Parts: sequence; C-alpha cells; structure tokens
Amino acid sequence: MEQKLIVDGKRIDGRTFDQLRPMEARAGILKNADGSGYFRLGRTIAIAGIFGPRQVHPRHMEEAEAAILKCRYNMASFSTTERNRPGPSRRSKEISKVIREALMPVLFLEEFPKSAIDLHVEILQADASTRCAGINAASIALADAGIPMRDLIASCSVGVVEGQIMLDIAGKEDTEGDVDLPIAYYPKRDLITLLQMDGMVTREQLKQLLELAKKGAMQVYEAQRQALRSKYLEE
Amino acid sequence: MEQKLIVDGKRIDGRTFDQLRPMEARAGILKNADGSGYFRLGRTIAIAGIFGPRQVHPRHMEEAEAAILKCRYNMASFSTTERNRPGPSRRSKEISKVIREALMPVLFLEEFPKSAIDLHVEILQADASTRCAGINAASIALADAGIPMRDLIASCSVGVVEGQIMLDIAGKEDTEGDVDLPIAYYPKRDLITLLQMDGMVTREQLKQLLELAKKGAMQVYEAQRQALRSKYLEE
Amino acid sequence: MEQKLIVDGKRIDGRTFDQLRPMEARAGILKNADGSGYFRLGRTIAIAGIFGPRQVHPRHMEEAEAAILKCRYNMASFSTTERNRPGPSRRSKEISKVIREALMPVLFLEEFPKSAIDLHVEILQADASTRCAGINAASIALADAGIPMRDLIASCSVGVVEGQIMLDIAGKEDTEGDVDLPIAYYPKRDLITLLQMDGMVTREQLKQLLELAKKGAMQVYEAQRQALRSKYLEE
Amino acid sequence: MISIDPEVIKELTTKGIRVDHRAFDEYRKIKIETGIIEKAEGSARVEIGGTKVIAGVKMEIGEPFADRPDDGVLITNAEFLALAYHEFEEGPPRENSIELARVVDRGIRESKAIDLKKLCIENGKKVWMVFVDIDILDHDGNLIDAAALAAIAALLNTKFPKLDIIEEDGEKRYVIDYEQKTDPLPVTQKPIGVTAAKISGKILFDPNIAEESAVEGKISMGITDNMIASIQKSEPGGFSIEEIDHIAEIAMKKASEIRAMLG
Amino acid sequence: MISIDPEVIKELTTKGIRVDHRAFDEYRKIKIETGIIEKAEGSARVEIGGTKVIAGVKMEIGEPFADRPDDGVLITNAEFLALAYHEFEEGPPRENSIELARVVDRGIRESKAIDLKKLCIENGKKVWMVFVDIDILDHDGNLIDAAALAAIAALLNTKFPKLDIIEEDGEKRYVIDYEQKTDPLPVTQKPIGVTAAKISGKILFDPNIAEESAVEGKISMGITDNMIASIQKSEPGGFSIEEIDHIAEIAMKKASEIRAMLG
Amino acid sequence: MISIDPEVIKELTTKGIRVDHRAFDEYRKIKIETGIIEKAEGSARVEIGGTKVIAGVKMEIGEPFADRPDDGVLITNAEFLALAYHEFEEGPPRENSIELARVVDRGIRESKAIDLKKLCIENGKKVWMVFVDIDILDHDGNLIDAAALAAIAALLNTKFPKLDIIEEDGEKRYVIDYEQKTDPLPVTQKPIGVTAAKISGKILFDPNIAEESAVEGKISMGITDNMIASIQKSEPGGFSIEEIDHIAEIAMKKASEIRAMLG
Repeated sequence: MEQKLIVDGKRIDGRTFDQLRPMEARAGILKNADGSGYFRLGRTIAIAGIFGPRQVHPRHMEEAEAAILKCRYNMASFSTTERNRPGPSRRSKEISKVIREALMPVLFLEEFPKSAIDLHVEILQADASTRCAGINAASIALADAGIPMRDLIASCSVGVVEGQIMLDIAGKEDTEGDVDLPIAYYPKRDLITLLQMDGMVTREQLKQLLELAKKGAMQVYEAQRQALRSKYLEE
Repeated sequence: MEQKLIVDGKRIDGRTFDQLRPMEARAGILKNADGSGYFRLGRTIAIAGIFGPRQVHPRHMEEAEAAILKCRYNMASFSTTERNRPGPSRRSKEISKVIREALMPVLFLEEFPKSAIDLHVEILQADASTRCAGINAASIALADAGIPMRDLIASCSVGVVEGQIMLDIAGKEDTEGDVDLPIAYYPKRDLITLLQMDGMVTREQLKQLLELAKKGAMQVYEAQRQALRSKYLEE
Repeated sequence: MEQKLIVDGKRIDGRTFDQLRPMEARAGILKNADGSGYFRLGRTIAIAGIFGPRQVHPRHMEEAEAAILKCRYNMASFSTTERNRPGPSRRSKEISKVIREALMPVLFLEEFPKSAIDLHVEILQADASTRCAGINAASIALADAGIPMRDLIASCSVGVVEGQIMLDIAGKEDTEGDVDLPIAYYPKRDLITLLQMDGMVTREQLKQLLELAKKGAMQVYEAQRQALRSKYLEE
Repeated sequence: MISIDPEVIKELTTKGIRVDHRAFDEYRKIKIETGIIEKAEGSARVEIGGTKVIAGVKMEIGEPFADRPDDGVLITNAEFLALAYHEFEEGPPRENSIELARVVDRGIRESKAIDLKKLCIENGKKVWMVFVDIDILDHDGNLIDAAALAAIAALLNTKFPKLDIIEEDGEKRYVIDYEQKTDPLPVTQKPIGVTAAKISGKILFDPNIAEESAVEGKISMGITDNMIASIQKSEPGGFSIEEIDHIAEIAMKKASEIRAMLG
Repeated sequence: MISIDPEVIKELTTKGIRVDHRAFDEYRKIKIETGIIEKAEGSARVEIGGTKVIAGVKMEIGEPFADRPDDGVLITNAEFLALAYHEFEEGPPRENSIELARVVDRGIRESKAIDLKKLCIENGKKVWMVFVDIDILDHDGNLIDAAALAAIAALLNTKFPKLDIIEEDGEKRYVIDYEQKTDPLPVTQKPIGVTAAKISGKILFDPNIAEESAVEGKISMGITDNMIASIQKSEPGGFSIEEIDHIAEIAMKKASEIRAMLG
Repeated sequence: MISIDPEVIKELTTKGIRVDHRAFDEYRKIKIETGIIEKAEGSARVEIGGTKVIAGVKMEIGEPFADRPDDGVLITNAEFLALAYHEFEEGPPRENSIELARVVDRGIRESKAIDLKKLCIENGKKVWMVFVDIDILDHDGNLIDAAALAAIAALLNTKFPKLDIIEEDGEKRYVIDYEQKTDPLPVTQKPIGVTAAKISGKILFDPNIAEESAVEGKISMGITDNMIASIQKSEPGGFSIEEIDHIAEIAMKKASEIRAMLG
C-alpha cells in the first residue's frame, strides 16, 4: 500500500496516531435555550440547545412514568463541501436516534414524568466525527440547563487508516480510511453508550480501537468539565 | 384481429375461458396480527393482517356509533416487473378505498362503537387481480380475527380479450386485453360490493361478464371457506 | 429608454396612468360557504369563501381569548400561462400570511374566543394583483358571512413602468415593469394594512405611489359596497 | 347550512318521493359555460343543481411514457376546494378527490375521447401533455357527473397553443406561445358520466348532497356512443346484477340527453 | 426565559420609554464576524442584541431559468432552529421562516446587489447557483434585519470555488474544487434591512423580542444607495402614509450607519 | 397477543433462565427459503423463531454517483408492515425502519459482499442499481439478524435480467427483459448479522420480542470471514469493552453456523 496519509510516522495534519484535533468547549452560548453548549474538534463545529423538561407536544407521545428525550441532529446547509439540502435525511434520523440513546443512560428521566426534554444539535461545519461533536455539545447543554445527570457523556472516534489504528480521524483520513468507529463514553461507569463501526477489523483490533477511543474520550471529558467550570466561575 | 392470446379455443396459459388460475388460500399465517390470511391466484400473492377492534388513532377519527374500518393496500417494492417505489400512490389510495367499501357490508361495525379495525393488505407478487386477491385474503383475515361477519366476501375479475369474455385474466391478457372488470361478491345476499371497469362494453356484455364473475367468485368463496375450516380443524 | 409600454401617454391596454382595469364584484356566489365573494380586475379573477366562526381543528391551535383567522391563498392550476402545479408553494404561504394580516384589523376576533374563521381564496385566473383581488373577494365574503366588521378592506396595486407611476399594472406592465407595490387599505381609519414592494424607489416616489394606491383602493371599496348592497336588495 | 336527517331521506325514498320532488331518473338543472378562463387552453364551468365545478385544460411539452412512445399524455387532477363544503380540509389530496380524478380520467381515457397519437410531436421524445384540472367550487352532490361533464366540455373547448420548433447547433428547442391558439384538440368521443344511487333499496339518479348522506351505494358509469366505457361503484353497500343492468339502461338514455347539451 | 407582559411594553411605550432604555430610533449593539465557516464559500455571524444568526453561502453549478438564460440563480433559505426559541418546532418550513427568507431574498435581488449576469458560465446551459442559507441561532427580536445583514456580509465574504471545465468526447464536464477559492463574488450593492415597529401608535426601530409581542405592525425596508429596494409590512395593524414616510426617512439614516459596519 | 412483563424477563435472566428456555448463546430455529417471488430478480423468506421477513431484489439501470463513476449502486430499504406488530403505524419511514435498513445496508456494503465494479455497464454513465427491499411480516424480535439474513440470501438468489443495448442514431437505448434471467449477481462474501442483548447485566443472543422489551442495550455485528465488518449499538444502556469483546467472540461462532445454512 502506498502510504499517502502517513508520512514519517505522522499524519497529514501533523498529529501523532493517538492525538485528538484541537478542541474548544463552551457552555451557555445561547440566550433563549434553557441550556446550550458548543464543541469544536478541528474544523468540526457543533452547537446544542436544550428546552425542558416541559410539556410534551403532541400529547399522545407523553409517557406516564418518565420524561422523553427528543433529539434532532441537523447539519447546516453550509456545513459541508457540497451544500447539504435542508430538512431531515435518513442519515440524520439514524444519528438523532443513536445520539439520544447515547445520552439517556446519564439522565434521571424518571424524575420528570409526562414531560419532554428537547435537544437540538446543529452541525455548523462538518469535517468527520460530527455525531461525536454533537454529543459533546449536547452533554454540556444538558448540564448547563441544570438537568440532573449522573455524569457527562464524552464522545470521539477512532479509525484504521493504511493499516494503522489512530484517534479522531479527519479530512482525507475520513474519506480514504478503512475503518471509522465512533463511540460515546460514560466515564463513571466505564460504559460505551454509542458504538457504530464501518469497515473490517479483527476481534483483537476492535479491542485496541476501543481502548484508544476511551483514552480520547477522557480528554474530551476534561474539556467538557472545564467548559462548565468556566461558566460557573464567570457567574 | 390477429389472434395471439387465444389459440385453438384455449388461453395462452392453457386455461379455458371460464377457468380461474390455481388458487391457494390459508388462514392464520401470522403470529402478531389478530387475524391473517393468504391468498394466491396464479402468480398474484396477497397477504392480509387485521388488528382490532381497538382504540382509534388519532382520536378525532373515532365514530360514536360504529367501528371504523381502516384499510391500507400496498404493493411490495419487489412485487412488480419494474420495481414499485415504496409509499402510497394515488392508485393504492383508490384501491384501499374500494377494498374497504367492498368489505364493510358484511361487518357488524355498529357493535364496536368508538373503535377501529385496521386492515393491511400487502401484495407480495402482482400479476393482475391484485385487489381481488387482497379482498380474498382480507376476508379470511377478518374471519380469522374472530370479527363477527354476515358472510365472506369473495372477489375475482373478468375481462374481454380479443372479443372473448373470459374469467380471471392474467399476464398478457391483462396488459393487452380490452376490458378488465373486477368484482367483489357477497354470496348470501347475492350482491356485488365492488365493481369497477375499464374498457368498452355493451349493456348485454356487461350482464354476461357479471354472471361469469359471480361463478368465479363462488369458487373463490369455496376456497376461502376451506382455508378457514382447515385452520379450525388444526386447532 | 425605448418606450414600448407607454404610447402617446397611454398604456398598452389604452388606460390612463391612474385608471383601474374593469372591475366586477359579487357577493354570495356559493351555496355551501357561510359567506362568499367574487372579484374580477381585468383578467384577474378571485373567489373567496368563508366558514365560521366554528370549532378549531386541530384543537391545540385554539386561542382562549380570540378567534383565529386561517387563510389559504391558492392559484388554480389552470390560472396561469404555464400550468401552476397544485399544492402550496413558498410564495402562496407568504401571500396567505399577508392577506390574513391585512384583514385582521377590521375583524372583532375577540368576540369569538376558541373559534376559527376559515378563509379560502382561490385565484381562477392570474394577470397581476392576484393578492389584491383575493383580499377584495375575501372582504366581501366576510361581510356576506355576517361576521361583524369595522369596515371593508380594499386592495389594489401601483407600480412604476418606464419611469412613470401608474395604477393597477397588468400584463406586460407587470412582467417588464420596474416597481410593483400592492397595498390593502382600511378606509375608515385611513390605514394601510398590507404593504409590499419590489423595485427601487425614492422616498418621494414612495409617497406618491401610496397616495395613488389609496385613490385606487377607494374605487375598489365602492365596488365592494355596491356588490353587498345588490345582494341584500335581492334578498 | 341546513342539513336533512338521512333517516328522513330514506323514509321519503321508500315512499317514492325525492326531497326535491324529482323523478327517480331525473337530473337537476344542468348549466354548461365554456371558455371562461382565457389563460387556459380550454375551460368550462358546469353546474348540476347547486354543485359547481370549473375545469381548465393546460398543455405542456413533455416526454412520453417508455411503453407508449408515440402517445401524448393525459393527466387529470381534482381539487376539493376548502370553500366548497364545510367538511373539506386542506392537506394532501385525499381518497375522495383522488377517486374523483381517477374516475373522470378513466372515463376520458377508456372511451378514447382524445386521440393521443395526434399529441405526438417527436416519436419517443416529445409529446403534448394535456392537464385537465378540476376545481370543485360548491359541493351539492354528484361531483363525479359534474366533474366529468366539465372535463369533456373543457376538452372540447381546447385549442393547441402555438408551437415553434427551433433548431440550433443540432439541438431542437420547443417554444410555446400561449397567447396564440391554433387548432382544436382532437376530441373524437364525448363520454358522459351518469351516477345512480341506491337508497332504501331503490335506484335513483343524480343524487344531491342530502341524498348522498343516505346512500347505501353509488354506481357511476362513463357512457360513450351507446357503450359503457368505465364503471366505478363507491360507498359500502352492494348491487344485484339486475340493478346494475337497470342503471346501465337508464344511463344510456341520460347520457344522450346530457351529451346533446354539449352542442 | 422571563417574558415581559405585552401590556407593560405598551404602557412604557406610551410614556416614551423602551424596556431596554433605548431611543426609539436606536439599534441594539450590532456585531458582524465573517469567514467563520471555512467550508462555505462565504459566511458571516451577526448579532443584534441577543439575536444571533449565521449565514453561509454555498455555490453549485446548475441550469438557468428558461426565461433568464444568462442569469445566475440566487436562492435564499432560512431555518428557524428549534434551539433558537422556545416556541419553534420542527416540521416543514412555516410561514414565518418562509416570509423571512423571501424578504431577505427580495432585499438582495431588488437592489441588484449581485450581478447575476457574471454568474453565467455558458449561456442558457450552465450558471452558478448561489445558495444563501441562514441559521437562526437565538431569537431576541428583529430577525429580518439580522438575517439580511448576515446575508449581505456573507455574500461580501464569498469567493468563487475553482472551476475546471473538461472537454471529453465533445461533452463538457464541470469540476469544482471547493478547497481552492478564487475571485470574490461580484457584489455591487450593500442592501441593508431596517425594521420599524408600531406600538401604542408610536414608531420605534429594531424591536426586541419583548417589544415584538406588543407590536401592532412592523415594516421592514431594504435600503440601497438612498433608495428603497423592497418593503414588507407584517403583523396585523396598519400604518398611515405619514408613518410610512417617517419610517423611510429614518431607515435611510440607519441603513447608512449599519452599512458602514460592513467595511 | 399476550405480552410478558419486562420485570419478569429481567428476574428470569438474573437466574440464568430465558423465557423460552434457550441457552444464552442459542438462536431460535432459522428457516430460509429462496426464489419465492418469481417477478423479483432474487428473493428470500427468512424466519427466526416467530419473526418473518421477505427480501426481494429488483434491478434497474441508472446513473452512478459522481464520485464513484464505475460502481454500481446498492440501495437497501425496509418496510415495517402495519400487519407485523400491533404498534407499527403507517406514515413516513421512521427511526426504527431507517436504522434497520441502514444497518443491513452497511453489513452488505462494508463486507464488500457485492463486487460493485461488476455492475458497471458504461463507465460514468450507466450502471446497475440493485434494490434490496425488505418487508417485515411478523415481528417476534431480532429484526436486524432476520433482515440481514434475508437480504444476503436474496442477493445470492439473484440473477441479472437480460439486457439489450440498442444503438440508434448514435444514441444508446438500454432495454431490460425481466422475464429472462441470465448470470448470477457477483456476490463474493456472505455477511451475517449477529445481535446480542444485555438484560440484567447478562449478555444473550437473538433476543425475542419479550426479551427486547427488557433490554438495556443491543449490539449487532455484521460478520464476514472471521472479520467484523460493521457494528451498531442500539437502545439506551452501555457496554464494557469486555462485554463487547465477548459479543465479538460469540458472534464469530454464530455467524459461521448461520452462514452454513445459506448453502
């Protein structure tokens, strides 16, 4: 295999194999939302906003014993190289579902019966790992909204590029790589709450990928906590 | 007229003019549905499933004095020579309506006020007379669900091909024939509950077509009753 | 500028600059609607029908303290030079909104809490100023329905064609003109309740345009009142 | 709107009386006006009693269906305007308007009223598309017959717009001048819709809206040249073969009478 | 969210006081940042007080409209994100977002801000399509002015992506390299949206969200070069000609001030 | 339908018992039948316990994606029929059916089960489009594995329809004769979906519908040739790396057993 994405043991953007792109995390960036978060990972930018817990619309979706978490993941039309047509796609509906399921384990939904928590994740710029950035922004937004949480969920992806396992693939690594594996991680319980994979790996590789992903997620976690701390200190 | 669809007084598939294609009827083929039926007429295959009587969704469609029968006729994407795009079409909506109206006369809907009977008809393979096969499967499914009925509705079609009246047109007879006339028949009251026609006929021909269709429907009726009998004997 | 739309101080259809096209106004043209109106301005033909005040569907749109006015503006498929595809467009949704807002000031909506007034405006033929003709028909329909009103709303448009300010542009004046400015006018309070403009004008021109539009609207107003009077005299 | 109890209609019908005192095979007053929408290639306004519909015909150039490369395309659509009836609501076209449009479409198509071959411009590539759009303005019963009559009246009123075919760099451009009308559309048959209703076991024609609330079933036939070109039964409730034959007999007569009004 | 009773706003306005103590013709603080989305051909983030919007410009190659064969195509779209306001909900674009997008679009189009002729690649066949997409992130009132400002700022920030035209077998292929930006978009005017609101009979500018809950009516003008290029009245409630003229006068001044911020 | 309380399932699972007395890594009975829809290019009916699905493959000619000019196109779609489960309702495809279709699609695509290059007819212009449509007839749990198995069984059963390319006036026409089947589709891998569920902290395989009501989370793996080609976790609830590794281990074994049934 001709090595184009790895040169002298470094990646095209100069990172080492276990290095995340530069991160930026912020809490409370919006005025109207009950809670909001911003998460940037290299050129991938996500914002998240929360309304709720509040009444469910339409009413028949209401659940007697717990709040429902509604999630809408959306990519801005200008976020991608080729314009992304507005409105939900099959892809965005699947991602909305896995984001919701990744976050639910840390929420005390049973404390808010008959209500809804509305989460909107907007991807302002997309350069791989948009669902991860979205989950990271959403975790911050949930905490910023004062919704009781057991922990923050932290997310990042790992991949295999030219046979090499690496953290947080981006740019050409994403379009030309062999494996893409995003996870979401619940640190206090050491559980993986989102797991998807495209591409072929052995059982052994899978384990290595997951271990690496966990390390990346812990760095994200630290950035999320820092963002929330900064906001409370400001106040 | 060059005779291609009739050779030596026989039809292209060897049938006589008043002969139905081989039929196969079965009851109770699904586990979850409250009632289900299967009906095959040559290569045309329909299944039907019933849920109900049960609560109406959305509630504002509920009727105070009788159950509503909701019907959805759908062709599987793989059922036709050229792939059928998923989702309702104008054709499928019209057929859903005429199927519903064909079946209503035998149901005691007034016994189940404020409730709905949901009927789904799925065409697995389509070779003419799909609405007829669907009605036949639906009748079996309604009986299988234990819904009180005055009678079974039996359905088949007749047509005119190369000037000749014939029963149950199929294959090239359908695409190249002159007249297609499906009926649904309510034997105990001797009433036609579905009647549609495309193509030009005289008043006299219409009468002959209807008489022939009735004879075909009575054979269908026998097959439906046999299917229900077999199922109850098994139990 | 080569003058093609103005010849010898006259417009292509022979009108003077401050002249409306021939109008025809009628009330009570439909049997089922609670109120109805017809308004023709040259080749532009609009009809409007009212149902209500009546229960709101869906219920959650209901307002505790006033009736809601629902408005749907639609162009018949055959109304335009190139066939207009059925169903709402972005254009028709915007026009529905501005028509509704133009009419609301004269209605005593607070007298009918929790109810809806449904207004449907259908453009049967479109030759410029369709929203104006629609508002004029709608005013007549509201009055015909016996809905209490402070006044009738009268609407017409003005424009600039080849540098000349003129009333009620139509035909080629519409497609080749420079400015199009429709207004709706509430005569008793001397207020403009619809105002839109496309094209470049100075502040001074804007004032002149509005003054001319008001004059046109007053002629419309007279035709509307005449239509209602004729209907009551007939009865 | 004052509505009449369906039970009253059924009782009256049993006694042989219609609510508006018509004979069982009698139509309400029919009015046909054509050419009312100048911007359409053809148009007609039809009233049957209180039912009012407008049909407009628009023509465009399009591609033929792959299996009929030299046939023009006919597309029929019906809109139940929300102002026509207190129960109509907006939204995607529903069962009733779809059925109405499809029944009218089949009436025209199966009777071969239009010679689709004459709508071919370039075999397999360009054909005329004929759109028949029907607006229901006021619903007082028997929409199918009114819509079918408006459709055929509008088609008979239709003239082709002027078509210029311009060749440029070996490519053809098709330019339509809608302001200029040329030859009439080749309409070779005049199919007429005739609808019967069964109430309390009796068969009557041209049901009004009060009668429609009481029907067991309806049968609409498209009649051409003493032939039946299309049939649609609607509403729950069945018919015997004798009843259907009776409907066919009367339908032939009524169709001739109504066809004569088309001039 | 703490909301203020519209009645309080009306009372204050009568007394000549705005809830945030601005003068009647005073705008809130305006912030403009451009080039924030590298993947877009142009982008801008605008804040007016607490209102935050982002506009991104993407360009594609498409076909011109038949009646304007040598004009590029401008398409403006606005999305009211559900996170921007507690009452926004998802679903098909609704009245308000459609009106917003159409008003911003007309502001650009009618002022001839972009020379559409310069977007023509091959007459009648291929032109640039310019998509202006506006995300509403936070709604604190006066969305039209914020969206219009973000749109023009993003357009001024826009550069064409690199276009290669490859001829193969007599057919042309158009290949865009979005990573390489070339010449700036030909923006020749800087239309500015200025919105006035009428509350308790008084005219004030740049209404915040609390004031919007109390308005009788609003008028937005698109101002270019001391000309009015577009107007939209919204909300029920009417205006006298004198009021409209007063709005036009102030709008000219405000537009100059805001335009200066575009650099 | 009798439904079992999820709490009962959880308790039983804690005790090491499954409601239908299977071992934790035991599948229900699997039935595969192919060629059941003659009109489809390939078809299969699969039962896993009470779950029944049918997959049909239809082929058409279309254009390749711009970024893969010599690859055929694979499109997978799943329909949850309203007759399959008391809670399914009609309407636009929802989350669950979209996820199901996308997971099955990725299992086929990522394992490179079909050699898409061999579906190219004319580079950059015409390719075969392969539609895999899955009808869910009866939902008794573990739809992903049943759907994935039906999909690959139907693909293995698929034969190209006859294609004639006719040149006329320098233009090519592509005519498909669906009645004649020719070569088999080039299927080079047999990916198998294996789904595990976590209940009360235990991992079990092939959950039935009662068990699905009690799951904390599920993981589905697409297994090919002793490699994992795709993974999807669903439902709230998390897994440790050890649990995931355990699932991978068992999935390899189960996949081999199930693959053997494809013949």
